[in-house]
This record gives sequence, C-alpha cells and structure tokens, in this order.
Amino acid sequence: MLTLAPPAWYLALSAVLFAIGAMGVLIRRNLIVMFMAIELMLNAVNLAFVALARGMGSMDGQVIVFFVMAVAAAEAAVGLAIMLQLYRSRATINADEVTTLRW
Amino acid sequence: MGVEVAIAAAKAGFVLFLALQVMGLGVFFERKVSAVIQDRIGANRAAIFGFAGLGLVNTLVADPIKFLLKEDVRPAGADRLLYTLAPVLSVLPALAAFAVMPFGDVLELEGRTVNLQAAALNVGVLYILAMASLGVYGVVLAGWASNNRWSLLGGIRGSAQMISYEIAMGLALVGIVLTYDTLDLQEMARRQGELLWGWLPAWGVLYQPLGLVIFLVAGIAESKRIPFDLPESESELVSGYFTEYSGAKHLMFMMADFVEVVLVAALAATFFFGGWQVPWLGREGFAFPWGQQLPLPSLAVALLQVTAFMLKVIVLTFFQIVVRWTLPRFRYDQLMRLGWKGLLPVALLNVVVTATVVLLAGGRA
Amino acid sequence: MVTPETTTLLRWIVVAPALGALFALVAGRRAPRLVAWVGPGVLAGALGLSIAAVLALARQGEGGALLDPLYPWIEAGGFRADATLRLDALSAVMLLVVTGVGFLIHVYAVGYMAEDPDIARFFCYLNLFVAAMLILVLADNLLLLFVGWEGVGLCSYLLIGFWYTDMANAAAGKKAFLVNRIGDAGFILGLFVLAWFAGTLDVQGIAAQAETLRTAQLGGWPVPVVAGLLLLVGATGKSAQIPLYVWLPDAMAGPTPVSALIHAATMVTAGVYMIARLHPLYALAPEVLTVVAIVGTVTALLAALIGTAQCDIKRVLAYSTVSQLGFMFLALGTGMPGAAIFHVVTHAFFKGLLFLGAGSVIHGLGGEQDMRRMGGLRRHMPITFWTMLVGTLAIAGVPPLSGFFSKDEILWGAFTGPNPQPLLGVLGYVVAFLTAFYMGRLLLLTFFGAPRAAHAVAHDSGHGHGHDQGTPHESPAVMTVPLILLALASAAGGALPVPAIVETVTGPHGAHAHAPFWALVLATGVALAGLGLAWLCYVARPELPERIARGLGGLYTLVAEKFRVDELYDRLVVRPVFGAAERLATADRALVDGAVNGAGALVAESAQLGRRLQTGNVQHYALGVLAGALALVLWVAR
Amino acid sequence: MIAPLFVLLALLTVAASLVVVLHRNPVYSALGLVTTLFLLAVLFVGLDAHLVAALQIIVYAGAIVVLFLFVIMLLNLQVEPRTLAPAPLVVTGAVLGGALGVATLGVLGRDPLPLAAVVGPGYGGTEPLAERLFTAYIVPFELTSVLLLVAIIGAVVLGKKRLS
Repeated sequence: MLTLAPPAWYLALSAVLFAIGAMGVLIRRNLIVMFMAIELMLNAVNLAFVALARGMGSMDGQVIVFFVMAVAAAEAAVGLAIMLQLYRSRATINADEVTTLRW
Repeated sequence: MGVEVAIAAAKAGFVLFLALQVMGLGVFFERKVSAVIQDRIGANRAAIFGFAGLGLVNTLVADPIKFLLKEDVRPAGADRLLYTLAPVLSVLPALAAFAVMPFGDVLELEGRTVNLQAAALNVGVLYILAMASLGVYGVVLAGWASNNRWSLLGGIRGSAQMISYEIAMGLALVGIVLTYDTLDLQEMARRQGELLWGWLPAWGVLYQPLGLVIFLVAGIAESKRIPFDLPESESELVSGYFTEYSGAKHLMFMMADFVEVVLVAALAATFFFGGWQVPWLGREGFAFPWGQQLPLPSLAVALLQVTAFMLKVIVLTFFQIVVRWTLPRFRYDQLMRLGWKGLLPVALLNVVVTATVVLLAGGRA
Repeated sequence: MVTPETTTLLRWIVVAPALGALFALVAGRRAPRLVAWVGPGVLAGALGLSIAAVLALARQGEGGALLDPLYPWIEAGGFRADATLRLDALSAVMLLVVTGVGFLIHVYAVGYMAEDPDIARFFCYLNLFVAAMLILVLADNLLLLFVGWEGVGLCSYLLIGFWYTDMANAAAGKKAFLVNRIGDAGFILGLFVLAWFAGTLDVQGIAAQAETLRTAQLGGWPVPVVAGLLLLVGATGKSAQIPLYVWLPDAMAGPTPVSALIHAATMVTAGVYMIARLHPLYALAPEVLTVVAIVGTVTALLAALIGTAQCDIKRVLAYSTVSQLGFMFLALGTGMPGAAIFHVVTHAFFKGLLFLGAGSVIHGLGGEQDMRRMGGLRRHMPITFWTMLVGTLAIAGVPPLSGFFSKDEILWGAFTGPNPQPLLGVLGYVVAFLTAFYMGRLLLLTFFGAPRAAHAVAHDSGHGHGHDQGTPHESPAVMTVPLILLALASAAGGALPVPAIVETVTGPHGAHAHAPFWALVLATGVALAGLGLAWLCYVARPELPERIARGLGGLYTLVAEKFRVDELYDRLVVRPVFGAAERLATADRALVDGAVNGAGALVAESAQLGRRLQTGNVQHYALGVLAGALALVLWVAR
Repeated sequence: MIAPLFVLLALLTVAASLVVVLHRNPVYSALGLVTTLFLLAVLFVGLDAHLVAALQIIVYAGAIVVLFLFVIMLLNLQVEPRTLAPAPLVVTGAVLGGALGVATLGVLGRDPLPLAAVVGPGYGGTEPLAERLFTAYIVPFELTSVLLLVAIIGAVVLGKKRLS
C-alpha cells in the first residue's frame, strides 16, 4: 500500500538518524549514552533495510533486521554487564576516565 | 465512510466499556471476595437503601470520586514531566491491548458484515506481547521519577520481574499459536469453535493445559499482584513504585492494576477458553451434536457470544482475585527462581512437545 | 599359488589385546584385580582366534593366505597403502608364537606382578604391546608393519622404564628408545627407497617388482643393496645386532615378564621376521646377505663372550639373547629364512622359559639378581630348577631338545645354504660352545653348590616384592604352570616342521636338508663340551675361574666390562654430538636468537612512534571509524 | 507525493533521537530512545513490515531499552555535571557526523531507487519472513542462537558481584 512516502525518503531519514547517532557517540562522555547512540545507529540501518526491502518487494531486508535485533540484544546484555562491572570497580562510566587500555 | 467510522468508533468504545466495566466489577470482587475469604462481611457501610448488594454501584462511583477529589501531591525533587507521565504510561498499554480483543464473531446488520473486534490485526498475538512489554515503562519511570529510594527499588524490581515473566508468557503463547496456526486472535477464536469427535469444542485448554497454567502464572506476575507483588510490597517498600502518588495519578495506577487483571482474564479466555465461543453455536444458530437445530438471527447470536465472552472474562477475573487473597507473597529470589528455573524450562518443553506433536499430526511442516 | 581368501577374522586378533589395554586404561585404577583377569583373558581370546585363523589357512593348502582388508589408508598419486592384514604361513608361525608364548607370559605376570600397585598400568602396556606386535606380524605392507614396529618400540620403552622412580630404569628406557630411533631412521630411509623404486610397499608387490629392482640404480649402487642395507640398519636396532645391540642388556631393568616377552621371545625377533619376509628382496643382493651373516656371527660371538663374564642372571640371559639373535641373522645371511624363523620359534620357547625361570628365582629370593649370591636353590625351587634345566639343555643344543634342531639347521646351513659362509660356520660352532658354557655356568651357579643367598634374602632390594621370607621359596602355581608348559614346548619344539612351512612363503625351497650324522655328533659334542667345562669350573674346581681370569688379565677385564662398547659409543658418538650441539647452541643464541630479538627490538622501537595514537579513550577510536566511514561514502559518491 | 503523516513522523523521530544524544539526563536519553524506536515501528508499519514492527517494540522497546533504564537506575545516574566530551572532540565529532549525513544524502539523491509499487498479499507477515529465515538464512539463524548463548554466558559471568 505504501501510503506514506517513497522509500527514498525513508532512506534520507535513516541517513539523518545515523548521523545523529554517530555524533552522539562522539560528543557524549557517558558510556551508556554512547551505547544508546550506537543503538540509534543500528536502528537507522534497520530503517534503511526495511525501506529497501519494501522498495524491492523482497523479504530479505526484513530478515536482516531480525538478525540486527538479535545482535543488538546480545550486545546490550554484554555491554551493560561490562558497564556494571566498570562502575563497580571504577565508580565512573565516563569514557575519558577509562583510558588504561593503551600502550 | 461515515458509517464505517461510526462502526469503528462504536467497536472501540464497546471494548473500552467492556474492559472498564469488568474492571469495576473486579474492584467490587476485590472487596467482597476478600471479605468472604477472610470470614468478614466487607464494605458493609456502602449499602444503598439498606441493600448491601448495591454497594457495587456505590464502590464503582464513590472510589473514583474520592480519588479525584484528593490533593495531588508532588514530592520535592521529583522529575516533573516523568512523574506525571508514568501513570499514563502505566494504564495506556493495558487498555490499548484490548484493541485486538475479539468479543464476538460477526454481526450482520442491514447488509453489512461487522467483525466484532476493534482492530483486526494479523499479528495480534505479537501486538498483545508488545503492549505488555510497554507496560513496564510506567513502573520504571514512576519508581525513578518519585525521587524516593523505596520507589526506585520498586521500579527496579518491577522492571526485572516483568521482563523475566514476559519470556515465559510469550513462550506459553507460542504453544497455542502452534496449535491453531495463526497469530490473529479472531481467527484463533474461530478455530476454537471446531468440534472434536463431533461434540467437544476444541478449546485451547484441551490442547494446552500446561500452556494455560504457565500463562496464568506469568500473567499474574505481569500484573504485579500477590503473590508476585514484590515491586509494591508494603512490608518492604511502603507501596513500591507508587508510594509517592496520590489523587488522580494514584487512581490511574489502581486502574492499570485492575485493567491488567481483566486483560489477563480476557487473553486467557481468548486463547484457552474459546473466546466468544458458545458451545455448538454457529453463525446460523445452535447446531447440537445430537442433530437438533435451533436457528437464531445474527443479532441474537452476537449477543449470546458477547455475553459468553464477558462471562468467561468475569469468571477468570474472579479466579485471579481468589488467588490474590489466598496465596502469600514470594521472596524475591523465589520469584526469580520460579520465573527462570521453573516456568521458562517448562514453557520451552511445552513448545518442543507441541511442535513435535503438530508436526507428527500432519500439521503444516 | 592359491588365491588369498578374504576374511574379517584377523582384525579381531589385533582388536582383542587392544581392547584389553583400553580396559586397563579406563578401569584399571578402580578394578586392578579385574585387570589381572582381563589382561591374560584377551590374550587367550587372541590365541583362540589365531588358532581358528591358522586352521582356516591350513584348509587352503600350500601357498594359501588370508586377507583382512580394513580400509584404504593412503592414496597419493600412484602410491597406495591399505590397512590390510594378511595371514600366510610365515606370519602364521609368528602369530602363534606371539599369542601362545604371550599368553603364557601374561599368566605368569599375574603372579609376578601380583603385589605391584601399578598392575593395571603394567597390563595396559603389555596388552598394547601384543596388539602392536600383532599388527607388525600381520601387516600386509611395510608401512603398516612400521606402525607395529614403532608401537612395539614404544611399549618396550614404557615397560623398561616401568619402575620409573628409579633413575637407572628411566635411563635404560630412554637408551632403548634412542638406539631404536637410529635403526628406525634406517628403516624409514629403506622404505623411501622401496616406495620410490618399486612404487609400492606391499610385500607381495615388492616381490613382484624383483625384475625392475634388480636393474635399478641409486647413486651408482644397485637399489636392492641400498634398500637391503638400510632395512638392515633398522633390523639391527630392533633385533639388537652390532652396532645397535647396546640397549638390550640395559633393557633388563624392566620387570622380568617384560624381558621374557619383549626382549627375548617376540619384539627382538621383529628384525629377523622383517628380513625373512623381505627375503625375495634380499635374494637380489647376495652381498647384503653376506653382510647380514657377518653382522650376525660377530654379534653372536661378541655377546657370547660377554655373557661368560656377567654376574647378573638377567644380564647373562640378555647377552645370550643377543647372541642367539646373531645366530638367526647368520641363518638369514646364508639364505635360510626358514632356519632363522625356526630358531625364532624355539628361541621364543626356551628363552621365554629361561627368563621366566630367572624371574621365578628372583621372585623367590625377594629381588636378588646377582648369581654370586645364589646357589643351592635346587632343593628350594624344584619346579623352577627342572624347567630351567630343560631350557638350558635346549639352548645349549643337546639332542633331542628343540634348540639342537634349530641350531643345527643354522650351522649346517652356513656351509651348504644358498649363500654359504664356511668361515662364519666355524665361528658359529665356537659360539655354540660358548653358549653351552655360559648357560651351564648360569644354571650351576644358581641351583648347585652351597647357598650363598641367606643373608641377601632378608632385606628386600627388589621392586616392591613385599613378602620377604627367611628362606628361598618356590613360586606360586600361576608362575610355575607357564614354566612347565614352556619347558614342554622347549623340549618338543624341535619336531615342528617350521622351516618347511616358512619356505613356502619365503623360498628358497628345500634348503633345509638335514645335516649328515657326523655333523650332528659334532654339534652335540660341542654342546656337551661347553656344559662340561662349566661343570669343571663351577662345581668340580670352583677356584678355577679365578685363576683363569687372573691369567687372562686385561683381556678378562675387557670381557667383563662388555668390551667397553658403551664407553666407546659415548666417546665416538654421544660426546661429539653433545659438543657439536653446544657449539650450535651458541651459534643459535648469537645468530638466530639475535636476528629474532633484533627484529622484535626494531618493531618495538618503531612502535614507540605509533603508540601515541593509542590514547585508550574509546571516543578517539570511534572518531577514526567515523572518518573511515565518511571516506568510504565520499569514495562511493565520487 | 509525500503524506504529511510521514513528515510529521520523521520530524518527531529526529527530535526524539536528538533527545537521546543531547539530553543531560540519561533517563531522558533512554526515553528518547524508546520514543525513537516506537516511531520507527510506526514507520515500519507504513512500509508493510508488520512483524518487524511488532518485534521492534517487543525486543527493542520492551527488553533492550528497559535493560538500559534498569542499569541507569541501578547505577543511580543523575543529571551529569559534564555532559559533553572535551570541546575539540565535540567539534570534530559534530562536523564529521554532519558531513557523513550530508554525504549520504548526496549519494542517495544520485541513483533512482527500486520501487515495487505493489507487493503480494501477506508481505511483511510472519510466514514469508519465516520462510526466508528457515531456508536461505538458516545458517546465520543458527549462528545467531550460538551468539545469544555466548552473550548470555558472558553477561552472567560479568554480572557476578566479584570477578576473580
């Protein structure tokens, strides 16, 4: 039915969301917020997949979205567990205070 | 066009009416049933004209008025926006879930065929699950926005609990979905009208007794009621996530509580007890297994079905209230153990067994 | 030639002891007593299966064979080696010896090792050895034979060092393994040569390629000579011939049943078996056969000489084994594999018997091995004495015991065989005389004369024989019954028509014509003379050996010190190798390590520059990713 | 022809995503994320992806963001005194991010996109998705289960009070 808009517009929205997510990763200090920005980027990509799937009349894009969700769930579980541990040992989740992993 | 909008609005209104009425009935049950269980009279001052039975009306009307007239206190340091938003987010998803609830088959009226379901959605089961999963936000945000440590603890408990039991609930529904091979609730209700061996209505409870048990347990846990009311257990957390709430906002939390009870009852009825099905009642009227026919007009059929659905919902609501006043509260670790080590494996087993049987019985592979 | 019959029987002969080993490995710690039943039990099973297989073979008539193809093993280009078991007359003889003698020795070991806490490990190794030996014997091609060859070598190593807490035992095991490695290197090279020129390692295939091989050349040498010599190196390692015999005497560090089974009856005959099996190849190179004969004779003489001056009862038997193996090589070298295998069989009987008897003596004395502290045991251990007497007479070659026939076959063959070596034959008679002498010495020192053991018995110097008693005692029935059975075999084994059977496989036919009567008399006379000299020296005039030793002076010391071969090897091989290794190690540290470390240091130094990029702040990295993504998009947009 | 509804939804989505990135309070960031996800689900419905829309809400809104909120509340994060990273990073990040967005939009404008005006009945439902998932994508699907198992184990180990 495609009542709202042609896929290209969805893709444009997707690009904007992705850019916002990418900026979010860079400009924030808080690791959890950075993490959320990453989720935002993933979702922007999901939108592109769904829009292109609709445009091509194929289900494959939606299948990929399914996988992205599974990966995002796994990532969130492990990532948040890491942040809990980080907070327990360092009492901070600011990116610029966790820089021992170098050299 | 106008007629269709009117019909749609009427259906939506009817569903809401149904949900809220049964909810009110639930409040009354809560008072009276608890009294009976605890061997006391209960709400005996609410009689109207000396007739205690009218206390029902009294309760239904007096309680909301009382809440609405109370002062709406907002604690210092509370987050202004979220403090207000939380009760709305609590009650809204529960009410929204009723949109896909079928309350009758079809009504043929002046040449129109009206599907007795507010919104026909081919992924109705998933919609229900989605709404159920959104319900958690009200709890979490209320707990956080109150700026009160008991509330916060309640919110944390609530979020963990609801996520945990959502899994078992979803898996219990997978069994029933496999059995009836559809995600559409209306279709599922129709399938349950088929007859086994020519006389037994093929209700879900016959195929999925284990699924019913898991669904009811998980559903009660989802609605955060005793014995799963850890997020609001008064002996530990005062009132948990809504400790700080008063007035109309408190009323909304109470409403959400009872709407969820009715929702669980309605879902259990739809999935496991044939929904609006009356045994042997088809669109044309009764067709008894012993051969007798009793034709009925479409309107009568629809009325019978709606009544049957309401009766089932009321009975299941009543059942939940009996449970609530019968069982003691779990400890938090027991709650988690039951969810993850009890219900989840059993639900998984149920899914595997169901899938195997469906496959072997020549269901679509 | 009869077409070989295909069967699935043979694999079970190999599998049975392997299962026993597996059982001992898995359940041994928990059920050691069960292992003592299972260990010999699987051997009984293998023996039964072997008899069934041999009967099946016998039904085929002369030249028949059983084949058990397990699976295709290696197929690389034109080369092909299958895991196939083959039973013909030659392997049938070996099969019966391995399973039969092996079974008796297993039974004996139940008694001998009864009080060892590690009995499960022992039977695990022992069963594994038998399985490997059976692979060796039944292998259809040389590559599979090599699997068994290495398997028995491994088990030999494990069993020599069985009581590994004693450093000397562990060192002996290591020595055996290393010396065998040298031989194995030759063997592998021989296999390469054969695989290259014959295109197959199949025994039948090699025989069929005889014409091709005869004319083939490798570096100016005929291929049969090269291959034969390389394989001979392998055989000298496994069968303890000069120059690689030095490991066998040390191998006596293992438990006595091991010495009997591996280092007397079966494994050490693998080299003999291999050369006999490849006789068609060796027949193409008479010069190699001559080398084989010379090696055998010199080994036999040398070992016999050393044997006359040893005091450890097992060591005497060990040198005796080396010496008898020399006889077998002499037989091979004179082109008489039938005689060689015949001696393998009789030797398995009487040397197994002698070792088990010696073990019984050691057991009875609570671990004593020095003959100078024995004596007079005849009355205390009658069964052991009588059975060992049979064994001694058999090895000395006194008619009508088995050794007489097989040895006679060899000695006479040295003069009349297809590749006659009269000079070596004369030396053979000298060795026969020496054999009779040192065996007589062993028997007399142990069982006759005055008991010199009383004081030695009290304190147990042995390997966990906890039951030291005041007087020497006869061993239990589980040990003596195998002795009796082996004694019967040693006595009557000479009647077996082994040469005739074997020559149906190896050829040449009819080479085992019996010696004339005067030769028999001569042989008997030599044997009796040896025994008589022993009687003179150790019973009639006990002071005589002292005088002879003093009279010989340095020569005697040289013999008693085993011609200082170990020291010679140490000087010639071990130390130069160590010295070269030291120098190479220095070079390695300076050059190779220097280069490696230098490269590492270079990288580390240059990385000092790059590491400033690594701030540890994840956002800086994310910035890099973003820049990369942007670059990609711009490249697409180009 | 672009429905005004799409414009409205798109603007709301961008606004919500900006809340995620810019709000000083992590809880509001999380709520912004939920809103974004919810609006995306609505957009998915507009693209005939009903199942994906439902999953989006169940998995993302119902589980993943709740996890975020759960952790934020567990750590009791409040309004941050220093929200933004050091200025140079913020400037570079904003410039590069913006450039990425602009560049992507530029690329999008160049080529005509495929447009299947009509899709078959049942498109976006459970059946066609399941059919692809359990045939062409069966191996990634199974691997995903392994991935999730590993993630569960990792999260459980990391979630323990003490790491030894």
